[in-house]
Amino acid sequence: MASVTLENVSLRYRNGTLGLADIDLDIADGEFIALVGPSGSGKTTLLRSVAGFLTPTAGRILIGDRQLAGGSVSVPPEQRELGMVFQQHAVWPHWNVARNVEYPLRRARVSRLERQRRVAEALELVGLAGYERRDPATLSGGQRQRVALARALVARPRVLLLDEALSALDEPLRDRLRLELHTLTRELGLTVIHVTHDRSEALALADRVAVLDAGRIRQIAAPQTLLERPASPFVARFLSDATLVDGHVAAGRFRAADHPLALPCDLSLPDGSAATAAILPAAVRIVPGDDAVVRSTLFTPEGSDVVVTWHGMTLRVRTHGMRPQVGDRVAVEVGHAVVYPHEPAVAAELPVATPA
Amino acid sequence: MASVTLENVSLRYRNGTLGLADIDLDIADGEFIALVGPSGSGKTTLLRSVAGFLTPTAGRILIGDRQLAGGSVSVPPEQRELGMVFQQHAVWPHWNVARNVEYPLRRARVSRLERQRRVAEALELVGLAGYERRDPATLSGGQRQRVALARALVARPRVLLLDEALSALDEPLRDRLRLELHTLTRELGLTVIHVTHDRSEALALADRVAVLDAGRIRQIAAPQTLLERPASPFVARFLSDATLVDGHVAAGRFRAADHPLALPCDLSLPDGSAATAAILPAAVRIVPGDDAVVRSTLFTPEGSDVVVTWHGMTLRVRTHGMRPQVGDRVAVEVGHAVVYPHEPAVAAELPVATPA
Amino acid sequence: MTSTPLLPAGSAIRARGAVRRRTDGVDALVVALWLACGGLILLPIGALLVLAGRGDQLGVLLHGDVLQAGANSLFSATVSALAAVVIGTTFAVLLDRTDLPGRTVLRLLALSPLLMPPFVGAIAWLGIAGPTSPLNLWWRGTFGAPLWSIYGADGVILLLTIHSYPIAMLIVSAALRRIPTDLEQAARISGAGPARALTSVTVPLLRPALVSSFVLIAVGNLADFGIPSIIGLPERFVTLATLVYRYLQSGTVDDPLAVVATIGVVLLVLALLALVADGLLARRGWELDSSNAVPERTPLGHARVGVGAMMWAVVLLITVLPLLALLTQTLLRAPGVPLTWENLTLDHLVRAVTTPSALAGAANSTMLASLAAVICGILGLAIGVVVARTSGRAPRALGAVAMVPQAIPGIVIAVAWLILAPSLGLFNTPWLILVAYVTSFTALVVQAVAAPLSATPTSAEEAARVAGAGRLRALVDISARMATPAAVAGAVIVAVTAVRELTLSVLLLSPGSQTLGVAIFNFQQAGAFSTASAWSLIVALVGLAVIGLATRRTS
Amino acid sequence: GCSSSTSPAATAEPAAGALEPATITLYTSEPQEKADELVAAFNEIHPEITVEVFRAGTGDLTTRVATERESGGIQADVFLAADAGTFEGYAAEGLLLEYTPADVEALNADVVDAEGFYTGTRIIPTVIAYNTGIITEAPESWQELTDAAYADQIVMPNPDVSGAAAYNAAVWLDDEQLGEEWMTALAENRPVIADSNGPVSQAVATGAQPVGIVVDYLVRELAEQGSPIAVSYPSEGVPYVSQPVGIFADTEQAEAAQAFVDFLVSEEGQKLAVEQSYLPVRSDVGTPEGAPSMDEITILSPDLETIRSTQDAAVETFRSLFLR
Ligand SMILES: Nc1ncnc2c1ncn2[C@@H]1O[C@H](COP(=O)(O)OP(=O)(O)OP(=O)(O)O)[C@@H](O)[C@H]1O
Ligand SMILES: Nc1ncnc2c1ncn2[C@@H]1O[C@H](COP(=O)(O)OP(=O)(O)OP(=O)(O)O)[C@@H](O)[C@H]1O
Ligand SMILES: [Mg+2]
Ligand SMILES: [Mg+2]
Repeated sequence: MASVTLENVSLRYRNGTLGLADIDLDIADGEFIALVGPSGSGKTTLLRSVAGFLTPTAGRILIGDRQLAGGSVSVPPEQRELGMVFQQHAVWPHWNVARNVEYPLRRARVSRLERQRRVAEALELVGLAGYERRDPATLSGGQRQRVALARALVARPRVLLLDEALSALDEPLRDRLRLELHTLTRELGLTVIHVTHDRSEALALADRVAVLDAGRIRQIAAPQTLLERPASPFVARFLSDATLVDGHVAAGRFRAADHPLALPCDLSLPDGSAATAAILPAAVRIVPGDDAVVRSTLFTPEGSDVVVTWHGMTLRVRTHGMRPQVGDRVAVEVGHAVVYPHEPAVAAELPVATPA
Repeated sequence: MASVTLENVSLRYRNGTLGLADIDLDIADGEFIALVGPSGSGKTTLLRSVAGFLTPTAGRILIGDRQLAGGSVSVPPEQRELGMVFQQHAVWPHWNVARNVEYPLRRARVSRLERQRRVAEALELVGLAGYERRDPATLSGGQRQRVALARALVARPRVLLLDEALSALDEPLRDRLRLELHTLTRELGLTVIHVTHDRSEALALADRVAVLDAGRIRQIAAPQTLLERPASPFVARFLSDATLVDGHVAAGRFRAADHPLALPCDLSLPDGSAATAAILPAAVRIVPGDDAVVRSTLFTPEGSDVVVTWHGMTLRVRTHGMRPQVGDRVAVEVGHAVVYPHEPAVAAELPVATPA
Repeated sequence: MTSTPLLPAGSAIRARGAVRRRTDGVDALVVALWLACGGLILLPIGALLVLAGRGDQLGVLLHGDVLQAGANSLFSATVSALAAVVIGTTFAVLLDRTDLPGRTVLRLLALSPLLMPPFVGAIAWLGIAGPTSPLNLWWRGTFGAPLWSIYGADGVILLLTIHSYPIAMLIVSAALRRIPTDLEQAARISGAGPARALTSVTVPLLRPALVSSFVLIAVGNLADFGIPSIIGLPERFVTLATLVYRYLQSGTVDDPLAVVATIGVVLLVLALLALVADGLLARRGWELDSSNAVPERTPLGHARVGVGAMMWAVVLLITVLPLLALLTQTLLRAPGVPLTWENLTLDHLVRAVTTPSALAGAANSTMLASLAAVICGILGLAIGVVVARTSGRAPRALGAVAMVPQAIPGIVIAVAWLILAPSLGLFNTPWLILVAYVTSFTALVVQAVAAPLSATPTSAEEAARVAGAGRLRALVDISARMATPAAVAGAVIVAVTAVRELTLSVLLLSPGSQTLGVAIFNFQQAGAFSTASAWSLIVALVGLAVIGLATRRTS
Repeated sequence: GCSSSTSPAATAEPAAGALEPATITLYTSEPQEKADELVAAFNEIHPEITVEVFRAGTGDLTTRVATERESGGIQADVFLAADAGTFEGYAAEGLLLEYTPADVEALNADVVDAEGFYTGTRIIPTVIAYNTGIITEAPESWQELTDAAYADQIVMPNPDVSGAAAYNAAVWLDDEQLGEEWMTALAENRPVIADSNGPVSQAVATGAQPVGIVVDYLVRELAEQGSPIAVSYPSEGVPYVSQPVGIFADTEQAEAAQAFVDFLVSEEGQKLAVEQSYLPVRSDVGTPEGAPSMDEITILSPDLETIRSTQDAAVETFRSLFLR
């Protein structure tokens, strides 16, 4: 187990695509970090740089005190002492379970007896005790992923890397393995970097979540902080499905453009500056009235996930207890919103809910 | 649009596997039905029987008043006037978007002008207006799935069938498309049968959810009902991650075997009868104390998803607001549980949390 | 976000581990494979070019005979390849996508023409549709003229088709398995009947496979010698391959070797053009989602019995009938005697299996074919793995080089090796035939290996890297091991092809030795048809059994 | 070698004492079985000499010889194949060793090369074969074959491929009774052109074409097996080739090679040839069963020089007449 440090890491692919830009990341020993972000944001690139499959074009990567990449150094993956679990198919179909799990120990020239002991131990750990002789083809998807996990853990890696390790599984199974993964890594005190598309998975598992976009870390924080104080409209929208509204600041209040919406604003901006407000679904209440129409409602155990059209603005709302029906006419109360100085780039990338 | 009726439908595969057993299902015109169940429970078999790719070995299938299968009748898929979306989108890669969407109209010998009009209309509907000339290879996964949806809708099918239509998409996209699908089908008033692995998706979208297991419908009800009054330990466990506890009924109370747990029980069973209690995670409270240990906690926006070991019993708990840490010693209060007469079959199938 | 300071373009340091990666075992492997391919493939081709460059052969090439033969070759090769692709595709679709009765047996039978040496097939077919086949005799007796004689262009095309459609069937089958059934079912739901779903969705998606198999077959048929020589010559249908033979036989040209080499180079260029065209066309394929769904079989419904009966009839006609013809020729006491019980004898069969030279040939062929299978298997596996699993120009070029010999007629490869042999010390050793086999057949294994490997994700090796294996180690432990079954399948095909090979060994044999193909051909040339038939029958039946066992094991 | 050294036959050959043990390589177009018998019989007399046989069609043999010349020398010692023309060519290029076999006076003078580079070993006449099941009245002469009754009924080998056939073409063209006129008339009957003699005999035996122009020994062999086939020696005379044998000049085993050549034309060698159904090149060994005696057959023995010089043109004429 060890800490992982990325200093100023950039990576440009041969075709010119910028995979990572100026990444600074300190992962403490034993910490569980999740990387989320839209497709193409660089999550896999970051993970594979740590694993050693990609070499940064600038910056340094360290595990513990050992420099793995940077300058003229580039330690190949096989010498980095890592464990890694892939999204799919990474259990070798031509070997049985024990042979699969044993492989890292063979490479490390561990003796036969010791190998047997540790394979049994690792399989026990992932709940597959006694599966040594099984052919991977006879295992279910979840069992295979557990074999991959056992293989990643058996050689006591310094860091565990997970690239969408749970994404290929069906939901109930994913849910179960998520729990197991958490229990296991906490018990072993492992340092983990976990790449995922699934926002609730990232929030559920990680000590800190890093939100990537276009090769940069946009925010890295504990789950609670991310939800409550998103650092940018992008993060608010990506993580919490916030509705983004363009407008301007006037007399300490945010006023939406062409829309009755006005909100208190604690941002100290000169009057008249353009600003963007992020309205979190949980900060909106639906009350009786008739200036908005319910377009869609999805059932959740706690309430409903509702989309309303409100004076031409499409607003996402999360209710508690109350379950409006499609077509209902309602009124909308926005409790508060996070207001940011206007960022044209973000507005261009993600269609903001500008009132039509 | 039409109602769908399955009467006593059974299907046995050539190799002897029972795919469906005595399915009775009435789907009203315009209803949105979701099918969930463990892998291999027969969801796909049911959907494909309605589509016409499989012929039931017994029973009848009707859409509206027209019998599609049963007795000597077996209308082939192409004459059933259905729309269907597959997990892997199944957009034909050798044709552009317009040609893909237009295909059902060509088969129905719709005139060229009319076809153009309706293709444009369908693409508009799924938010891809102007994409007519695009090559599917240049589209993202979500866009392809929308093309598939447009293709399924363009010929105004009587029923829309979805087989894991959203499962292959990444989470944020899946979330968005889920909303769009709901809005769209509600606006068109379509009858929909939607197969999914994802329990929250089924609950979110459907008017009624059918829970399948081993080829049988175990319960079919509105989402709220399913969560509050699961018809069997299996349904409680499958849908709500309820912890199942074996025990017996004594003096109107349920007593767990080898465990201090005792609960009021409104089941009228003779004293001493074996029973199974399903403890829903939301019905458990964690309070200060020290007879249980927190094994794992997953963050959720509302609280935590916690696993505790309580006198040897592994119990899943959903907290609100409170966020215990792994290793905390706590006490557990079970508010209520749903108690069922003991079903040995279920106990054999799903490992019940019998106190160790 | 666009204002961040980035590395200057063209910075010395580049991504993707390109930074001063030390040369490792994989590089050594690539170098070793280049050496092997250089020696086994580029060397003989070079010898051929040198030989062809001697003197001015242009006049020869523009000679009327050559032009006519060239036209005949192109004609018979393209027409037969087209027909083979049509038949192969039809069979593949029927066998893979419908509930045809008796599919397993049918598939095996349908593959059997692959096992029969083309010249043996030609001999067998003479017994069926030759001018004196029972059918033609009866027809002549009744209507005064034979129904259809196999001699001539039509017969050549028919036999080339019969002997090459299994290749199309194999390639198309593999491609079919990669097309998700969802795509067809989406068409069904959209209102298309099964046949229309097939023609509007499945067949267009098969295009890359259809093009590849067409090119492969056309190139192979261009080089075939046995069929045009037995079936074509009697009706004066001369192709480039038989013309090569004639130039060698009759001293009508001054420098036959140079002329033959020149014709070989022409065929080589034709074949290279075809391969390039295939590369361009096939590259424009579609990326298909992998489908984990079990391919669905379309029930044929009421047509099942009819289609099944037709399919069985056709397959029996083109596979079992020739075997029966061989059997009759083997058992008949002498050619021309009527088919009655008294005229049946096992003498020829006994004589066939007791003739020492033929037995020695069989033993020799078995030895050479097994060695060739092992060497081609290992070399092809290594090349296939390197081509499919490493990036860079050197490995890709390696793959292309390995495929080239497929296009060169056996007799031309043989001439090239014969020229080289004395300087390599291989002259008059069986190893000369072995290296020629390796030159010709390695491509079969490369092909078998590369296709499935390129479909498996790279994470399989990356997992091994992370587990502590170096690049070469990961390649050996994971990719090579995973591709081994495919390589074994390829090696089995090499073995059954090599065991009855004729054109290479007929020139390369050392005195006192023999191969099976040559032995059969000699029997036939010496007028011992019954003995030739007996051996042909044995080869075909043993081949069928081997393939049957091999496919049973893998399925 | 397969015979043991104790063979009593070793003493039966007066001229030949035991030689230095040696290995010679024979390139031959004799059928494998016959070649094997030949070597076995030779080894009865000379067990100390091992003969390696490379058997292939004449064309393959000449290709192999050509390639070997390209790349460092002919590997064969003795060449027993093809026709006199090939040997004349080799002799002209200085590839052959001059050698006149021991018993030369006993041989048919026609088959012995005047310059002594090669010697014929069998008389292989080309004759008319016919299927006895279909043809009731055997054609007696070449001329008869031009009769319209034989249209589409004839099969013959291709002079492009078969050296013997090329020679025949030249002889027919040279013959004053036959000549180009006869050949043109024959071509009008559209004979099927098979690639070699083997398939011709087969076609006649099975009745594919009931009449064939083919070497005689194949017909006798089939008839012996029971096929409905018979030979007719045409009245105008039969052209023949002599399957010459020669020694390559490069040989390092001249003595052994010469012993082999001697054996081929010796009484023993020729008896074996007769057993193998060939007509012999000496008159003291009889003729094969079912064959007429030598003096009953009219043999066309044209001037070999003329034939050699016209052969290429003859093949060309044949091709233009028969191969369109
Ligand atoms: N081998 C490559 N060559 C060139 N560009 C690449 C390569 N791999 C990735 N990229 C580009 O680098 C960027 C980051 O890609 P990366 O795969 O890291 O994203 P990701 O966040 O993992 O996305 P996803 O969620 O889709 O897996 C993208 O723009 C991608 O197109
Ligand atoms: N073609 C087939 N032949 C034989 N048995 C089959 C076939 N297809 C499915 N089955 C079996 O029928 C049962 C129901 O399968 P089905 O595919 O309907 O389940 P499912 O609920 O869709 O599962 P999943 O969630 O894994 O998609 C399973 O036991 C399965 O193994
Ligand atoms: Mg990724
Ligand atoms: Mg399914």
